[in-house]
Amino acid sequence: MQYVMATTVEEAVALLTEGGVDAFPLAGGTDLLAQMRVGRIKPARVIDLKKIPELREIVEAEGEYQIGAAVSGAELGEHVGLRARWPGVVEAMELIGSTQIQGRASLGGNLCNASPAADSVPALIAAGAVCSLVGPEGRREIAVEEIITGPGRTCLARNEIVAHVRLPRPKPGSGDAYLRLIPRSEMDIAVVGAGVALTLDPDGTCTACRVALGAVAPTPLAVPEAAAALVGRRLDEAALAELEAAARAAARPIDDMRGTIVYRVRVAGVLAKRAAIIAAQRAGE
Amino acid sequence: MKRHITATIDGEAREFLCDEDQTLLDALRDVLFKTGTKEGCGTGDCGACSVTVDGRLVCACLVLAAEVEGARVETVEGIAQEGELHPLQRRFLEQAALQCGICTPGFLVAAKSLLEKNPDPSEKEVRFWLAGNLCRCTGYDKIIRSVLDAAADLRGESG
Amino acid sequence: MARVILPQALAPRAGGLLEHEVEGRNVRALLAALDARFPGLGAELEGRVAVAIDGEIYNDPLLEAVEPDSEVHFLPRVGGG
Amino acid sequence: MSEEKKFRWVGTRPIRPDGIDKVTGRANYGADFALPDMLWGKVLRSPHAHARIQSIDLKRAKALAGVHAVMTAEDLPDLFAEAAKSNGGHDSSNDLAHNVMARGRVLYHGHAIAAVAATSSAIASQALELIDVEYEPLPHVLDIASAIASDATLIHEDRVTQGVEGIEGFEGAEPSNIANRVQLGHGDPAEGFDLADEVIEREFTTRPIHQGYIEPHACLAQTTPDGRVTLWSSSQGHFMVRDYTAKLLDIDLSLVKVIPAEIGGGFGGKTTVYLEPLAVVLSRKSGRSVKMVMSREEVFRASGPTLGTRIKLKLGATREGVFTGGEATLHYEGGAFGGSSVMAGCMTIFAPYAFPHVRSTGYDVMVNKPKGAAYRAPGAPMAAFALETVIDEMAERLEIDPVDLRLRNAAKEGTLASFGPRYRRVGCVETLEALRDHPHYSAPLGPHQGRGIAVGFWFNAGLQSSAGVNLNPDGTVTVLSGNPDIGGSRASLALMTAEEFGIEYERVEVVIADTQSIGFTDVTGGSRVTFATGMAVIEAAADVRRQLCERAAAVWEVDAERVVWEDGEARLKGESDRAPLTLAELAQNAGRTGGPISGRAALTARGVGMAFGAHICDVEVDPETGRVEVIRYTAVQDAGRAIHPSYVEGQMQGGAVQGIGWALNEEYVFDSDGKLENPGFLDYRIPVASDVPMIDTVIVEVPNPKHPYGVRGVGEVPIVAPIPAVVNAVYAATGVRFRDLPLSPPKVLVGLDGKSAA
Repeated sequence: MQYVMATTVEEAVALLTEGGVDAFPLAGGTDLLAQMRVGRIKPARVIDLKKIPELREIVEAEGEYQIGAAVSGAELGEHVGLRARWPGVVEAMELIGSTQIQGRASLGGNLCNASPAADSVPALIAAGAVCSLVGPEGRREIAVEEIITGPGRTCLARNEIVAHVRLPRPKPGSGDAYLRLIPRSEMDIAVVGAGVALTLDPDGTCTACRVALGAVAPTPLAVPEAAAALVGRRLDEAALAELEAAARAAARPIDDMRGTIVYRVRVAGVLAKRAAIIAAQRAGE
Repeated sequence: MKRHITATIDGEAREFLCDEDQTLLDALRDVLFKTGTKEGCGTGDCGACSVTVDGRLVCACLVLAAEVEGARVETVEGIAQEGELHPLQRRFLEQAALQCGICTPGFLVAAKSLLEKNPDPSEKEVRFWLAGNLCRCTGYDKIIRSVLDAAADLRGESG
Repeated sequence: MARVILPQALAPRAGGLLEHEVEGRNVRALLAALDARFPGLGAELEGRVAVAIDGEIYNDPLLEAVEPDSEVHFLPRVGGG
Repeated sequence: MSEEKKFRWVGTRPIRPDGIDKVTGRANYGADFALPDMLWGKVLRSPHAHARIQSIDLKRAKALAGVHAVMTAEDLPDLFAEAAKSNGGHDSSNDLAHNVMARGRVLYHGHAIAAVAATSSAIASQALELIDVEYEPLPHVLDIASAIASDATLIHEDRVTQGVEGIEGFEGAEPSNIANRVQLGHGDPAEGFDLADEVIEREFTTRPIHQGYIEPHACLAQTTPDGRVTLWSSSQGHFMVRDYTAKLLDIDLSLVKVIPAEIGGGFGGKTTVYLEPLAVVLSRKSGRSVKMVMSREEVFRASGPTLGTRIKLKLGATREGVFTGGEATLHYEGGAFGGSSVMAGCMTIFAPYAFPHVRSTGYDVMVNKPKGAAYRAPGAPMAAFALETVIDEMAERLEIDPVDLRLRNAAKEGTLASFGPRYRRVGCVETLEALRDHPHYSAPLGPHQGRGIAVGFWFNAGLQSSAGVNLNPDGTVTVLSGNPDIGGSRASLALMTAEEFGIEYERVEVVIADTQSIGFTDVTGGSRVTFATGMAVIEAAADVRRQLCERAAAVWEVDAERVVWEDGEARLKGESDRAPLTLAELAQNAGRTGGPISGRAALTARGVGMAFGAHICDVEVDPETGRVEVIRYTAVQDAGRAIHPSYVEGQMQGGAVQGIGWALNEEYVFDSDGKLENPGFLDYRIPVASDVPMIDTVIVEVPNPKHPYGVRGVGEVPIVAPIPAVVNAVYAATGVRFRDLPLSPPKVLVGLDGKSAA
């Protein structure tokens, strides 16, 4: 195997193009190296993206955040501004793995690993994040919910990389939250995840809402029906019950060793409701 | 083809040759014979191979040796300075926070990294920071107490 | 005579009875006496079991002393983890 | 032993002798050894749960540059041929041989089938992929029900159930997947149930789980052309490694030297060999030394585990809460070769209580899963899960406090134990009383919270131990032990030595000696090291003390009987003006008074002290997700005498958390092809630091009258009570009784739904 470092996105794309199907980008490496270790992936070349400045920066402009794809969870968590503005996104990223994993795991990696259970993705979908992709043809922008197309599959071309993820400037009165269910308190893959971002007007009426679920479908899911249950209403019991029901209705999980269909459907509703309550509290702060 | 790496490891300038797909953990253990850093899983799930790279706590099994070119790597072997045990090491011994001891290097590195960031952590903060370090012997009780006590030592608050 | 109590699984090999009065100064002698009474039983016991003599468990018994009024239980051998 | 004995060192908490090495990274564990000519060995493992091996073609692997040796079962002596005549090829060493390398058939997914040695670990891995194996897949059996069905596929076609001779229903037994049947008890349970006012009968199931030690199996083998073998190995007993390796390879024991590495956890799982015989064969074939280290995946697939169980239990009691009868039928999976811990399950299931009528019947069931290995109090936690949750139910039905109900029936001196003999002095009552009096037992609880208690029992293996005590010229003492130190036993042995001599603890060094430097010593297991090897050390120290008194007598030119050893010095009885001779003085002059002074002891330890623990667990259950969180935990245990209380507490805390993991989340998940789906720490969920609270401990000391210091075994008891304590707590929090482990969130939510539906 060959290890190469790229210093610009263009160089990374060229190295990927040249390397063909056995070339893999390396950001945090927490998925790639683990999979190499158990023999699931045997790269001929890995291209280290961490020396590319754009991929390592968090840039704020007029309330909008641009997060480099190779920024680690720990770096994200240490960013005071981002934490204040998008606590749900930050907490989702921080839930991935241990402190040690946080030292390496990247937002772009979590996204491109394309697990249905990726913790950061429902939070990013709820936040309305947009990804900037770079390939041989240049750049394109794409909504985060379009990236993952199936378990382990993305819409990226083989030689395309995510350069950064952009979070819009939240409207006043906004808040977001992400919750997941795992059997232990740490270190597990989400059995179900739910991200909610919403905006409340001063009297507590929800004026905008996005809801996304993880681990209940082949890809993380945006659930507009669940969001619709809250928009135009105060978050009373009836509205939350409708949100919960809509989240359940949207869930179409599988049975596996981490959870059952019945369980995931139930808990998708519970977590969506609980995340909405937390997001609403944050919106009011 | 081997790759030539220069790095500062436990405060010492080191040069070594590694395979390009070799992990930092394998290079430390098999090339540099620094076997204080342990392997429990090889996939980042147990924390036995915890080290810091440029001050950031990581699992050495999930870092390529090639990535540490020019970096500062700290392992358990560099915690005691000039024969003087770190308060964490002392507290681990006094409190019997190790039984078999295989997880101890990882716990010490991870706990040291916590206390550098947060000198006065709560029990809950210690538990969550160390959640990636598995211990099968102690039930964690004495480890957590040792970390809290060492934190107090470092703050100069112990009697 | 010592009172010897066999494991339930071996009762069929000993006339269907669990308890036996057996003469012998030590475990080896008890085994020999049992074997004489029920051919093969002594060997079977020696190969598989521990004994408790008056409540004291011995995992590798052979020459342990047995008193005339002792209660001797043959039981499975347990090691541990 | 006398209760009044005052100790200077026993019961104190000094730093362990090997501590500094273990906090600085200097201690060498199994994988930390290397030799200049070393090759890396790796094992090819079966992708099938059950298959006939039609052919193994090693040509391509051998041809790979860097590969120096390749092996299969053909390279091991065929131990089967002889035993096959008597017992279908089954005795424990044949099973072990077949387990370390499959012969003819593979019996579980992960079963070793070939091994290679190459100049790097990467080349060895590559070589494994070049080994061509043709398999003929065979039907497999994966659970107790299908294994014991009348039309079950036989894992061993020639194997007849042991222990059924003359038993009704087993006449002329045909071969089956039941390797063994055992039965224990006294009285007639039917009669006992007739005497009862309440009878409860329930069935329980548990899944395969793993010991989960953090250090994977590892060894390094060096061989010489004249047949000598040196092994560096991490295990619970280097004599065990020597004996099994020699047996499997047909080598004289004297030619095998095993050097004990520090061991990174075992819990029973390192009381057997997997890699060592293979490393020796590869070393012989290559003429180089060979290092082998299991991956974590291999550890889960091919080592350990302890397997699944099904227990049916019936308990009868009077209105006043006196147990009248108990009956249990236990089926334990033993993996592909049998050998489960069902016997110990039968022996322990009713052990904490007095029963006039009691019987337990056990079946050791073979399934196409890895060969089971011991796991801390083997067989007992599952049994306690059954009994202690039924007792909880009985207490509720009888409206008696669960501690009171247990106290009314608790085993005491003279109680006829369900496993046979009458108890000598035991601390079951004292342990339960300490639990009842602990503030935790009566502390208030919040919403969705519940509290459970349970009792656990385990034996204490005696077995064989050797010890050496060498007096150094400067008055320091070197103790030699043959037991790997898995959790602080160097400290407990040093404490007892310091106590015996009346010298400073720091003057004692404990060395774990290799198989050629100390007499035979059984494994570090069965809670035996501080107890049994401690006895040997005490005896060896007494030997040295006797010699010291003789030397002093010689110096003073008096009869040896007139010299006594007190407070670290020889004193002449009745003559206070004669200056005593200190250990250091006698040691310094040893050469001139008769030569070096050293003592030895080798013994089969007698007087094992059985022990009881009682645990209190508080949980909080999320009613919407079924997630259970342990919020408070207290473990009480009779240690007989705690030599180093911190390490006794450590055993209690560690055992409690292992039991919590077993109760809540740990399980092997097999797919329908018998492939383990979760062979890693990601999805085999052992408790992490943030899962558990502090584990409060109370050490009760009811001294073992048969041990010089009163020691009882402490290592295993702590894992017995947690499962029922957790499950009873979940009942208290939710009103649902769970009888199938683990209590993972989906299962708990289903249980909660069942309650609301009913």
